[in-house]
Amino acid sequence: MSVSLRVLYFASLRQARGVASESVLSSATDLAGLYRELDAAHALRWPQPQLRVAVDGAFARWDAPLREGSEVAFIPPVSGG
Amino acid sequence: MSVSLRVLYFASLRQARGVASESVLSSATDLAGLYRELDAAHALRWPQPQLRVAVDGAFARWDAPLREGSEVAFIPPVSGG
Amino acid sequence: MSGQGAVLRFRLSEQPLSIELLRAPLSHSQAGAFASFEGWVRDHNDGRAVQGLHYEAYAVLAEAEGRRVLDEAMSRFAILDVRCVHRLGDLAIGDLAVWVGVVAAHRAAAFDACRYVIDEVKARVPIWKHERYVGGDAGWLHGSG
Amino acid sequence: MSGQGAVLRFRLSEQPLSIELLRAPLSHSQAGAFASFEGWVRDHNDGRAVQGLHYEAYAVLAEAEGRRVLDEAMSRFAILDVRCVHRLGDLAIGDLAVWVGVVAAHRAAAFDACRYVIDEVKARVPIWKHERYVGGDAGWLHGSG
Repeated sequence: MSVSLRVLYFASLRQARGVASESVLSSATDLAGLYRELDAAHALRWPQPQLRVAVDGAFARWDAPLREGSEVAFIPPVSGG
Repeated sequence: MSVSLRVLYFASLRQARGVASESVLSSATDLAGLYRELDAAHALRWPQPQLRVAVDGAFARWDAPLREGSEVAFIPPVSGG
Repeated sequence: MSGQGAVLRFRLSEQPLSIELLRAPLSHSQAGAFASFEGWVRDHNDGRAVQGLHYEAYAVLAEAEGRRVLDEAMSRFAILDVRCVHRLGDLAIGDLAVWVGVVAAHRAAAFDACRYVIDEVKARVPIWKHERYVGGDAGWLHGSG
Repeated sequence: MSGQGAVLRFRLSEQPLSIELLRAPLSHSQAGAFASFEGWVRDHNDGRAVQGLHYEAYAVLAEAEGRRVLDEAMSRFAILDVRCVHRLGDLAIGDLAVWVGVVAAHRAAAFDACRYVIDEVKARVPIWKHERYVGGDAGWLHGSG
């Protein structure tokens, strides 16, 4: 059973993926699994423990299940200020 | 042998003395002695250990001798800022 | 969700910042102390000559997380108010990238809160810096502070 | 005597201060961090309602001691520059009484130096505050900071 999602990429993750966002159909069981799929497909380069993940504009846990129609963002280490 | 000096008063010391400065003829041997004389004469109210003393615009030691023609200032605890 | 009602203490701005406008809402008759911090674009970083830079954000999350930081500052320190604005887009050397302003009755709380806010914003708010170097190359920075 | 050549980092001012003019000399292409502190006249002190106040200084010594504080800050912290101006004369609620500005490559030194300067100025520089209270009485303050 797979779930359709919007995935957002920022900064060097966006550079690695080549797009700022994409629609993804995933059968992963949680957000960590989703990242593994996308990293395997596109060589995103960042080890997952160095990233944070957000769903629909709020930080989430990597073991949270995928929600149909949600917006998932992978957050590389920030560098504002 | 006495020495003539200019003495400056600030803030509540000035208020206690009633003048901002005065000419003084003193036979004290050091600045601490000068303050004792003036406190005895005018009830300046501040215990000497709570004050600092300056001569000619620079902080000085209480045991420094009086210098003819110098300007002596008694400095109550400051409250700028 | 941010728990601060109508006051928007944290903002992102695509436009250059005016210190005067940033300060205006912080005047306060009970305030004896105002502490502020500004991050300016430096002409060098890690020994490389910088020509200019660009900030991008995950805006919806950056705003939520920025407001959370300022709410934390309001509850942890004895301050009257605090604001922070972060620039996005293209910036040149000397431009103001981030501004934090804090008012308090006394200075210790103002300093502590100001430092807390800039430290947390730099550590937690999803904003990224892209530097262009003299010589033509460029790159994203990631979390070295 | 102050060891800082031509730059007058510390000043007393009988005139109201303009933040913009105070900041101007501190812009610096190597500066990534600007920290500033402002002391404002509060409407209360120690539970009493304040109407206004007056600062007096032993000017020649205040200037020498203020410059000594700023020289110390320059040598103790990794900063690019620092300035401080203190008002004298009559001030009203909300008026700026003292301003400290510091530029540095990085923020930790800017914060540390800014705090050092205001702490030392308040402790050492011969300036005194005279407060007028609502109700008519008034008095000199002495060293409670």
